[in-house]
Amino acid sequence: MKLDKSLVVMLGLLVAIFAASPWIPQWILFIITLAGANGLVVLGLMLFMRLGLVSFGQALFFCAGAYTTGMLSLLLKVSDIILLMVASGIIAGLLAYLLGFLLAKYRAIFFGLLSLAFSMILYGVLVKSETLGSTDGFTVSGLTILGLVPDPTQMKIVLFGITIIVVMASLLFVNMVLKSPRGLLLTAIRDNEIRAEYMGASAKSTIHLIYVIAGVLSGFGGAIAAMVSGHIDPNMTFWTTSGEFVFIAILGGIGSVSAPFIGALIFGVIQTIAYGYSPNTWQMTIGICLIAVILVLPDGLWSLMAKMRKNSRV
Amino acid sequence: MSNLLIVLIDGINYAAWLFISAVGLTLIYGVMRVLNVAHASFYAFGCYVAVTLAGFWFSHNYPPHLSFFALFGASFVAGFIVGWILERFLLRYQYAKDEVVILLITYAVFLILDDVLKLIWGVDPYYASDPYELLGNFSVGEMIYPNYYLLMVGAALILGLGLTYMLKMTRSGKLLVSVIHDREISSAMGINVGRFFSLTFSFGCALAAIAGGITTPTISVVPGLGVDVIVLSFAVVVTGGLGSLPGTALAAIIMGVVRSFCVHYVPQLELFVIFSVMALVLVFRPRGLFSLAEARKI
Amino acid sequence: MFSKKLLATLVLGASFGTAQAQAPAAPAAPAAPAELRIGIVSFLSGPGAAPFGVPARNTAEMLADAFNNAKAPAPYNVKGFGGMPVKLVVIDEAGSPTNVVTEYRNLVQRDKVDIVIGYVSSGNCLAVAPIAEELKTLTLMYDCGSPRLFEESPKKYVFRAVNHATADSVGAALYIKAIKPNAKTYSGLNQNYAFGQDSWSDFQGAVKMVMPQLQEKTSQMPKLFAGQYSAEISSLLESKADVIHSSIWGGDMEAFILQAGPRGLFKQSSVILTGGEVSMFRLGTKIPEGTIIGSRGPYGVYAPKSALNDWYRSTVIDRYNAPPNLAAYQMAHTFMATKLAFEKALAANGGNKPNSDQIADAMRGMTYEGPGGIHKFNLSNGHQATAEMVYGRVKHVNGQIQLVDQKRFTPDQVMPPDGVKAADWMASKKQ
Amino acid sequence: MSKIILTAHNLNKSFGAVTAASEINVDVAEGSCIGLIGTNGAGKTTFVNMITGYLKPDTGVITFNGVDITSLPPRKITQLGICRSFQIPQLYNTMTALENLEVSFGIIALQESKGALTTSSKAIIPSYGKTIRELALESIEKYGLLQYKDQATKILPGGVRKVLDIAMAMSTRPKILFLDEPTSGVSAEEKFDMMDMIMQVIRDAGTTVLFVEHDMEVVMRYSQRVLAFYEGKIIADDHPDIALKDDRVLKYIVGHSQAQHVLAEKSDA
Repeated sequence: MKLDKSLVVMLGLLVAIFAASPWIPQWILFIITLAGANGLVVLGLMLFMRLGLVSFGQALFFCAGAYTTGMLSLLLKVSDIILLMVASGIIAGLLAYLLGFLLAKYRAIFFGLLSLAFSMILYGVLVKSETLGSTDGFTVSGLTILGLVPDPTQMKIVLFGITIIVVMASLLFVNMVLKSPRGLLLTAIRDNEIRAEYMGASAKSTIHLIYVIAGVLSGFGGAIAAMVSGHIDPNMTFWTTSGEFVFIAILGGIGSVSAPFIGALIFGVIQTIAYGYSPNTWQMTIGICLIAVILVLPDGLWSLMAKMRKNSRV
Repeated sequence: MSNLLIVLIDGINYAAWLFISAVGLTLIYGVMRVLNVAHASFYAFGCYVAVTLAGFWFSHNYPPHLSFFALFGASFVAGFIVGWILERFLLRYQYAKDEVVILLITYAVFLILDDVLKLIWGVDPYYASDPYELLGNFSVGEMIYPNYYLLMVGAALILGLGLTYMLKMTRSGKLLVSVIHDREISSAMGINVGRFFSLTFSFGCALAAIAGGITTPTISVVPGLGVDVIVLSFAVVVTGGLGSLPGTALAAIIMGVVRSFCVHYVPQLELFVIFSVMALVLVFRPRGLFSLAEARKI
Repeated sequence: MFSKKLLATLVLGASFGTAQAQAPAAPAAPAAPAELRIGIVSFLSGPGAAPFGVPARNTAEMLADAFNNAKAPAPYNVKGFGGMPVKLVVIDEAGSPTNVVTEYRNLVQRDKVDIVIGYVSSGNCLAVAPIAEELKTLTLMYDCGSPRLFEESPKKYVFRAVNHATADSVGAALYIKAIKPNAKTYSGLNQNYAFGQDSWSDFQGAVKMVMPQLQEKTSQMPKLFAGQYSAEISSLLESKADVIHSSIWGGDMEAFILQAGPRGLFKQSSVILTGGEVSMFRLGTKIPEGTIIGSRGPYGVYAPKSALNDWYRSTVIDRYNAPPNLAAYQMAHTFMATKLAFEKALAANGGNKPNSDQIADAMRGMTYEGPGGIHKFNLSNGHQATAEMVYGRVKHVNGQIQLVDQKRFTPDQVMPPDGVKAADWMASKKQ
Repeated sequence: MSKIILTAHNLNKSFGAVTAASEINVDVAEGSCIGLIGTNGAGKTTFVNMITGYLKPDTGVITFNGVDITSLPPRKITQLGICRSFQIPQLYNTMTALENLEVSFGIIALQESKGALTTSSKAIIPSYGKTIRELALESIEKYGLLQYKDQATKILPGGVRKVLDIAMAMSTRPKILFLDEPTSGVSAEEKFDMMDMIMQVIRDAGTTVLFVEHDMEVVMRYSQRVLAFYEGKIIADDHPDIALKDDRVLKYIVGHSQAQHVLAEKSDA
């Protein structure tokens, strides 16, 4: 399978960052790790956008992943990071597989809003579940890896490493899917579903497949977020969280599999600057950035990167 | 056991509020295919305008009963103006973009306006409950209700019927409907679609603001009070079938009454009721209760 | 190459990050090594801002100035913190707990604050506490009420200088017993989220403990920030309960009072607003007579008469022309406790700037006096302070409201004994 | 007489009050080339839509090689070997002409690999013995679209869009191909060259073809059999020479003069 240049660069970059991680200030490391988690969710959204669909409820699977991790470690005392990751991915994937039967029938705004409804129902359920701390949620702690119990600082590095690995694997996997004939089919379905059907393709099962893939990715994202921030709560499935993911997707653009992660990172930086720099008007700052991107870079930051690459070659 | 009449009254009252809050959203979507998240900010804006004016009005002891017109009128006009500005200088140039992208633009506008309101009015709550108490009460059995609830139901009816009349009976209304059905043809027929759009958008925002104005006397106006409203309005509008007035009305009534039943008989479920109704309806009627017709594909 | 671009953005982020450390407070002076940096995290936006976040931040800024200029009365008359000028870094608590955790890390690791004071939402407290332990940073929760903070795992660097929420409910039950001994039934209206649910179950527990004959009728749990309570009010009216408990706060509480007042709910039942003090002065006589108002401690109008309290009240009123509410008092207490502990540790450390462990040691089990009177860090191995609890009833006196029938309850009446979980305590004392 | 591969038996379809198809009975012999004529709304496209699965007949049975395909979804019918072109070309407008064809072959590649995620665009499609790219280029060339191959389809001229639409339909190697008004929107001078080319390709592929057409010259030139639709019914089903002389056909569909003119031309040729 051929990797295009940008992907190779991205992978190289990830390795480089990981190698440098001991020297990166903790707070930046934290932002990058969270960006990785968000990026995984947005990678799924990006696949949806290739299909011409936007989900305003993807946080549902992000949250499902996080709570799988949280509840396994809280109730069943499972503490192994890798085990928790896998479990979260599987549970989120299963959930997506089931909901997919329904949602694959929906298009345009209705797809987005029905997924919103489901995520808000989960929100309601979690808020009502007082044993899980309702809106307070609960903390995830005492993680181990392969039987080892790293101290907090090592744990940061370990989680960072795991994140990097999961991100790289997802990048390669999604890249493979997009490079396969299915990749072009996604755009075809967006452009003209009826024609694609008449050529013998099933839009419904294609969408269902993508829905599951996005679900699993979001599950991983949720698990990482839960382990890194050490706390989970129903907010993770609130509509504003889904909104953030869509924001990042727009920010990054759908031009490349790397775009969601660039977007997530920039978003992390924008957000933390906005919080600190204008504590009273950070919402406005974020809003202005969003409009700016939509107006100036309709194809997301990625298009900017792409342009620069062209120029640097010339 | 609550008696059904009470349950119904509460339900209808909530339905009226839902409808008032959502009608602007559905109008804008129906005509422009724009799902306007900034609706929330205009609702909040309406509240702040109304509450400010009310304070002024009653401190100067102007005729109290005129306060209603003043309040609602003021929020309506304010909403209309800001809406017009927004359409004229930002949205007008975006219609070519995808439905979802426009939605995100309005989301950004919502984020910005929310902070603008905070910069203007600060974070302190304001209230103006005089109009609410002004009208006295009526009682059902020994249950006391403020007549203001009747006013809200009345307002909902007036808005609903008024808009229906405008769309069905008046000339510009009919033109609007033709725009709804086919932009290209209408503009080809020399209808100034652009003007209809900015009018509709401003009017929709004005409706959001007036909703805030009508709600103000019953609440305390605090930062971020629009957020909750927009999510509810979404649920109502989508359940009703995006862009359908009767749909919105029916959805509001269903949700209002179902919610009231929950509150009276199973309070635990109140939290899910709205979105469960929405999901349920969408499962069986994917495009909502009353969906707009779709054109033949091939 | 976009990789350069990416690194550039990162660096940019970092530099901005450090740049903004100076930005929020007093942008003039660059960070001098001799200063003490305190992070203040509180709601500056959203519904939590007006009732809690902003009054608390105002008090923090007022006190910081007063201390830096040595304007405060004894025992807080030492300049700054033990001579070191304090410098506040204020950030918004809004956003998801994940954001809040991120910003906490930024405060400590990027902005290099020595101490963090903040957090209204119990969710945020519970999310931040483990990080505080991990980063070994002294962190004081000034308002959030969840007893879970110390019950789930003992903390080394996390403190709470004021009562936790159990005091609200137990105090309320005790007050009912005192003024309405022959009440028969009670209902509740609490917002449907962790705090509302906990307050309600606490109150249920407290009732069983204090006056078990009280029968529960209905419990209404409207959505947080719902704003419309017509149906809930009807249901409460129908329940005809003698007592109605509500921990509702902020705009929701005001909306509830405005909507329920004209419908005679307050005439029919005696309504307890455990957090009522927050909006008392804004609503004035809109709060019907007989309403029972709580304040999670001897705060606001319940504060005992003292020179310190007079100074605090007047200075706040002068500066912000509004009296300090319970959140402001909680911040004042937390801030002052920090100052005392710091200065104690400084002395113990031979005048050198103490580290978190030393300040924590100094604070553990400390007794201090604030505008709200004497507080003791005597629970959860000296990390959780306790104070007396006060309730009173609203009376309209020529257009003003006064709180009459005030009853004061000692800390051990309203807070569980050391080492006992609040819930277990109430269960154990059940008849 | 070659074998019957498609039978439509007693098809009825109505939209509310409008009867779009009534009592339609048709047998299609392998390798035949049939013209469907009739005024607008006579039921031609409805007939095509029913066979190709876009519409489900109210009553009636459609069989293809003995298999009942009534109310199968379009993609199943395509997979069985019936494909169609469209009155308004249905293309993927954000893609280039070449990509439009790559999608079609890509779908086939996916079907043959049972939709495996690992399906590669570079691999050879077993039943075609070529890669997606090769096949796409091949048909681009075969249909004379080489100069347009890298242009976005939304800017292509009408005639080219028509051809591409048909090329895509043919990419599935159908046994039966329906053409819905292939010459509509194509200029008079291009018309015949285009049809000659397309019909040549179709004949070489041995595909049975049914085409909806308003232009009687085109019908005469290519069809060995004509189905004349009127108000949802088939009012004539015969060799064009006879069908076009049928009174009702003359009355309802083609004016006398045009018919004579067309027949005359044919006899000259």
